[in-house]
Amino acid sequence: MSDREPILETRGLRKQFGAVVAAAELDVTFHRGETVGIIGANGAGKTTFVNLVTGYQKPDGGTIRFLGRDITGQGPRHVTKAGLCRSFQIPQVFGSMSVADNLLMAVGIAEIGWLTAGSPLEQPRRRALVEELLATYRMEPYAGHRADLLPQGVRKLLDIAMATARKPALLMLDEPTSGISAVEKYGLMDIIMAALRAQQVTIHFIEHDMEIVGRYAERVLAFAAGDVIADGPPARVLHDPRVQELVIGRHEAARGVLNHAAPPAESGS
Amino acid sequence: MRRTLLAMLVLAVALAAAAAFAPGWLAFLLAVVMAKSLVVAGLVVMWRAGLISFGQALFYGVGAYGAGMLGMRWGVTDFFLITLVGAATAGVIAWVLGFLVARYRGIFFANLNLAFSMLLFGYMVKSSTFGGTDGLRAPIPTFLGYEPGDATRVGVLLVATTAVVLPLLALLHRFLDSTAGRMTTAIRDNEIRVLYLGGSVRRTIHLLVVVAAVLAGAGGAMVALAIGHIDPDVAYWTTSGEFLFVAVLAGPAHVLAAVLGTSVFEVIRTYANEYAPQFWQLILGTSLVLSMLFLPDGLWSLAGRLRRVRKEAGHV
Amino acid sequence: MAKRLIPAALMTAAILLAAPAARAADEPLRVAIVSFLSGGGAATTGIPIRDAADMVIRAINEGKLPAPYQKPGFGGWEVEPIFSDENGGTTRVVQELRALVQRRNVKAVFGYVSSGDVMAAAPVAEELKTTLVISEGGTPQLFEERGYDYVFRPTAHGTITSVGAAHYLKDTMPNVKTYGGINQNYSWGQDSWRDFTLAMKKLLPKAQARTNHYPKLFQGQYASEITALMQEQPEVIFSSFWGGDLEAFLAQAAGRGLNDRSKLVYTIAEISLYRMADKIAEGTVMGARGPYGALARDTELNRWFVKNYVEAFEKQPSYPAYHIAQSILAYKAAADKAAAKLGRKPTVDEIRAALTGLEFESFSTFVKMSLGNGHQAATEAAFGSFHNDKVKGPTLINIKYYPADCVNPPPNMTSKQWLEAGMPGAKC
Amino acid sequence: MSMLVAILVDGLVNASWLFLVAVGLTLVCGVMRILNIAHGGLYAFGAYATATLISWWPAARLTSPVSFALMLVAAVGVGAVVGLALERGLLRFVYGRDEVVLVLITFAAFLILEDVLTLIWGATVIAAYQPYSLLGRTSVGRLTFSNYDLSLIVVAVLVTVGLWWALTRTRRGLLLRAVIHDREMAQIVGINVGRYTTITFVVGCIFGALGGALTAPMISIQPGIGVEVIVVAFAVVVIGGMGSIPGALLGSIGVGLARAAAVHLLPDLEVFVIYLVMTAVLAVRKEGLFAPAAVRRI
Repeated sequence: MSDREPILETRGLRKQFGAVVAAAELDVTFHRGETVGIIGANGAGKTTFVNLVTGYQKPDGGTIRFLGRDITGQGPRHVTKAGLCRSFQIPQVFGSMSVADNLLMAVGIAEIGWLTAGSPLEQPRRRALVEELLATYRMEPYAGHRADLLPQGVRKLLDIAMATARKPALLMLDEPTSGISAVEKYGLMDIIMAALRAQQVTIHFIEHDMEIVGRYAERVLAFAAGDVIADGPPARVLHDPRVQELVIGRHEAARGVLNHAAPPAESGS
Repeated sequence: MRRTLLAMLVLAVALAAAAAFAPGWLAFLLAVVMAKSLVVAGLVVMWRAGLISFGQALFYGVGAYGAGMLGMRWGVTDFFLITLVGAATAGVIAWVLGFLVARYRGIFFANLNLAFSMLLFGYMVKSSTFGGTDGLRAPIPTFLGYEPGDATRVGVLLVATTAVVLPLLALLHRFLDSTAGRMTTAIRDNEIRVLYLGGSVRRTIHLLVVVAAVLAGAGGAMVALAIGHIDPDVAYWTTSGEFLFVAVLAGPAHVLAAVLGTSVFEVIRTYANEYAPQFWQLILGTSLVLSMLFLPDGLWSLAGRLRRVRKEAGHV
Repeated sequence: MAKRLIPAALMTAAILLAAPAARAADEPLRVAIVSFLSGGGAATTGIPIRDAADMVIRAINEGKLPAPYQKPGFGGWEVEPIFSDENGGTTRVVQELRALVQRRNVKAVFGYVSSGDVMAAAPVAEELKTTLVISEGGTPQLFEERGYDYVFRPTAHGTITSVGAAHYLKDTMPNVKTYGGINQNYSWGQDSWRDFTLAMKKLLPKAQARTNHYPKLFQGQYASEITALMQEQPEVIFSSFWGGDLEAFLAQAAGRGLNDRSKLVYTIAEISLYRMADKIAEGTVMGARGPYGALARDTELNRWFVKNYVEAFEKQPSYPAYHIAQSILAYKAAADKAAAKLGRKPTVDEIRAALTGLEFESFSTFVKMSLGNGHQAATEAAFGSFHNDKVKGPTLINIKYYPADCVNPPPNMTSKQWLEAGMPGAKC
Repeated sequence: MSMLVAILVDGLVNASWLFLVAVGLTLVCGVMRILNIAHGGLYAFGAYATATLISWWPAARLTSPVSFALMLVAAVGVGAVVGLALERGLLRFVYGRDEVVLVLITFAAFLILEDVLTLIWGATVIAAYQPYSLLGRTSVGRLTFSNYDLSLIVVAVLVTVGLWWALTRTRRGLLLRAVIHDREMAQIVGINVGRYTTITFVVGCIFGALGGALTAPMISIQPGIGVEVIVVAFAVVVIGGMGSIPGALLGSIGVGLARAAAVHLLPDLEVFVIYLVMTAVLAVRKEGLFAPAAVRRI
């Protein structure tokens, strides 16, 4: 994997919330075309990592380079425009709009510029793109539904589909299957992975379900207490004794609860 | 868009007819309604993005005082020039304040706007340049060199006001269909998603603040020219409240709702004052409460209901 | 939908609002009385105006006024008054004025309290070619800024209050050394203080002006201002307060003992003389805008007015009541004069012509419409000192009258010019 | 020196008055997240009711304690009746609607209250000046202060201490703070949020009426006294942080002192001062001085 060109590198990335270390001097390098699974117990720093990299939170120290450019401390908008997009554990969609309009809005904002901001959003070319996205993510039956009334799985898909409107180089998926029943998970991941791989997007996804990680990731990062404790192919990382103890063991015990309860609030992790 | 344009055309013809044939007081009332509906339309656009301003009277007042100063100090009397300058002045002030205001949301946005408008009010009350509380006389307007007599002035005023207001409302309608315009709803729904799509929330809000201010400035200038007099009350909080009231009464569904809402408001007020001069506030307040309770989406939603009723009737 | 809805609504509105059918020739002359019927100015000013107007118009219609006005009607016209609220700002005032004239067929409009409203209403009346008789709003600017054909003010403008107060001080406290002021922060208060200081410079050049305080209109609480005035301790405190602000200040000043240290001079406090009697210190100087109320001259007309007013409303008439009564009487006098000249019922334009430059006997004083090309009255000013009589109750004593030529600028000068020039030509 | 005393005393008197008219508003703001414009109407009702009670009481037997008791009775009576009518009869139908609707419905309620006042009391001036002079005066050097003004400071302190005690030392107060802090969580743990909302609104209204009742002896009571008070009280609430009682206290003191200083040193600035303070504070801290921490969600 190391023969591929690096896409995202962090050096000495630090973030602390009070006494809690959410990111402890992280040095990680990701490569173009990789599909990376990120695992870790709640509070291990997974989402903080995504928040730092995508500019939602400012790091206390360290640097982030994306496609060779320093993006440390830049806001979400700039990071997104640079080609690094994300989806959310709790889907972030435009609740009062239909699914199709959500996608249209996403495509429109992706294309916005000083000159185009005043031209009509509604354009046949954009509608075609929307149709394409609807087809790719198998959401045609929901095209006219209000986004805040969608089933959780469809809403997740919509969130991810919107994140791809800009054709990102790297897409970070924050727990794409959380809140989805075990039966539906694989179908959902199949749709997402097929769509993203067809676009040759580099994928990072945070995941609690080890089977899904094993099945879709080609590289796994295990987080604990804000630090990466293992990094490598799934077969090796998932069998690492420390990972077993700090990530999987605890997690598997809690899993039964997690799958039946409402998704935990994002702010805590 | 085509339907809206058609509706506007019909409205323009109706107003022109009113200018020619309606009694003077009605033509005058309609001119004021049209001018004020611009202010309301600006509020409605901000409201679509979830922003409520308790201080829109600031820009309304700037437009009005701009008209007075232009006329009294520099002898400018042209209706269109004065309106343009009023709108531009309000726009520039909004652009400057926008750098601060665009960071604020919800009640904080409302509060800061209120503070700014009350500062203007306080200044106008003190300022002898602007006539203190006695206010300032606005010039008797001319229209591109044409100077109507006393008998025709109101009619011409209505035509000129309509000629400014309807194109602006059409433009606004078009803006709401643009990417930036549609982003208003997106921002109200979910700012984070807008950011993570690469859209600028702050720049869009800044734009909205300026757009609404330009509309309010133009409206203020035209009302000042119609009334012929400006006093600091134009910047008082109750003026802002009244515009906000009309905005809610109208509903955010369509730019023409602003015209409808303002008409209804002014008619209620006129008749309340005629039949119960001491209790017009009671009547006004009660009608507003009733409209908010029973027409939660504003007067415009009546149109939708009517259509539905008619459709059902047609099927029987 | 929209394209049908709006015109339909407008049409309906137009039909609903359309003016009633043309009126027969012998119908009464409809006039409007506009004053504050709600809000801050209603209680002390607006309601007395409405009451007095109603009473006087009734009496004139029925021919119950004493001589020389005993003839029923206004030059043969019966007048039908309608009442309108001035509250709500100039936009509303102008809108209302147009509706009154064009929809409700009003032929003449009386009243207006706020100077801002007066300034806004005057050009509209001019445009609508409808007689506007201002009774209360007293800004001298009205006729100094431009000329009017349709606008009249048969009451003296505000200048006489400040100039009159300075004269009264000169006559009663010629050795005063320092004076301060407290005036509401709006045009009336600002103009009053300016005029007073200018008049004082001429009449009592040795007296020195201290700070003036400009609290907000309708502020209601003056604790800080009173402390500041105590701190400065001027011999005389000049105030043009009126309405609720005046009464609140009287109560607070009495509660704090401000009266013990300084002589208070109120230009238009007559309005509160009876209600606030126990808060007013002996010797406090009080005026009205003209010789009205407790300052009124004892004439038959005045006795009639006071008696009927007290019977109807169970209180003494204050100067706003006098002002509107005087304005209506001016209209009656003009109409009668025109009718006598023409030998028939005059038209509104003929009444208007007769009103210009009219001279007539009012309820307590003689009025000459000598300023503003015959559209603005000049009257005498009157001031007195407060005395709470054990038997007669609160009253004003030591009343002094200053003739119209003494306290008004000549026709060719604005108030400000005249005062700044040292009141040339004043005949006192 | 005497200037300093003057500014300090005037400032504190002014601050106490501001606090008394603003505290009810901020309380309602905190629990219901609405800006209650009808507060101005309650202020006016409180003043009118007090004046009426005082005029009914035989003047010869009116003593200071009696007049304070009458004010309290008037405030509690009027505040409870009008507050309950507003909350049960009007506001509860619009809970959950847009913020702007809530504000405007209180604005409409304010307009209605203004005219209801005129219906009940007529458009005449009424007065209740007696209590103002009953307490006498205190002289400090060449300055004389009214004891009634000074007693406002005492009342403000009593209200502050009382509220502090009620909110931190009583079970109900603690539950109320839980509601202020996180409405949804309070609901989940089983607090009857609806009832707390009603009670708080009524208490807020009583404070509004109390503000008017205490002001009644100083001013002449007439239609329109409420409209000025709203914007002043609102400014204080916003400066302090909407919903924060310590904020309202600090805001009142700041504005009161600034105003007193302006009267004595720069009389021209007086009209502005409150809005200057408000704009300055908001421009730097949008939540005001003491913002109740808001939970930000992704």
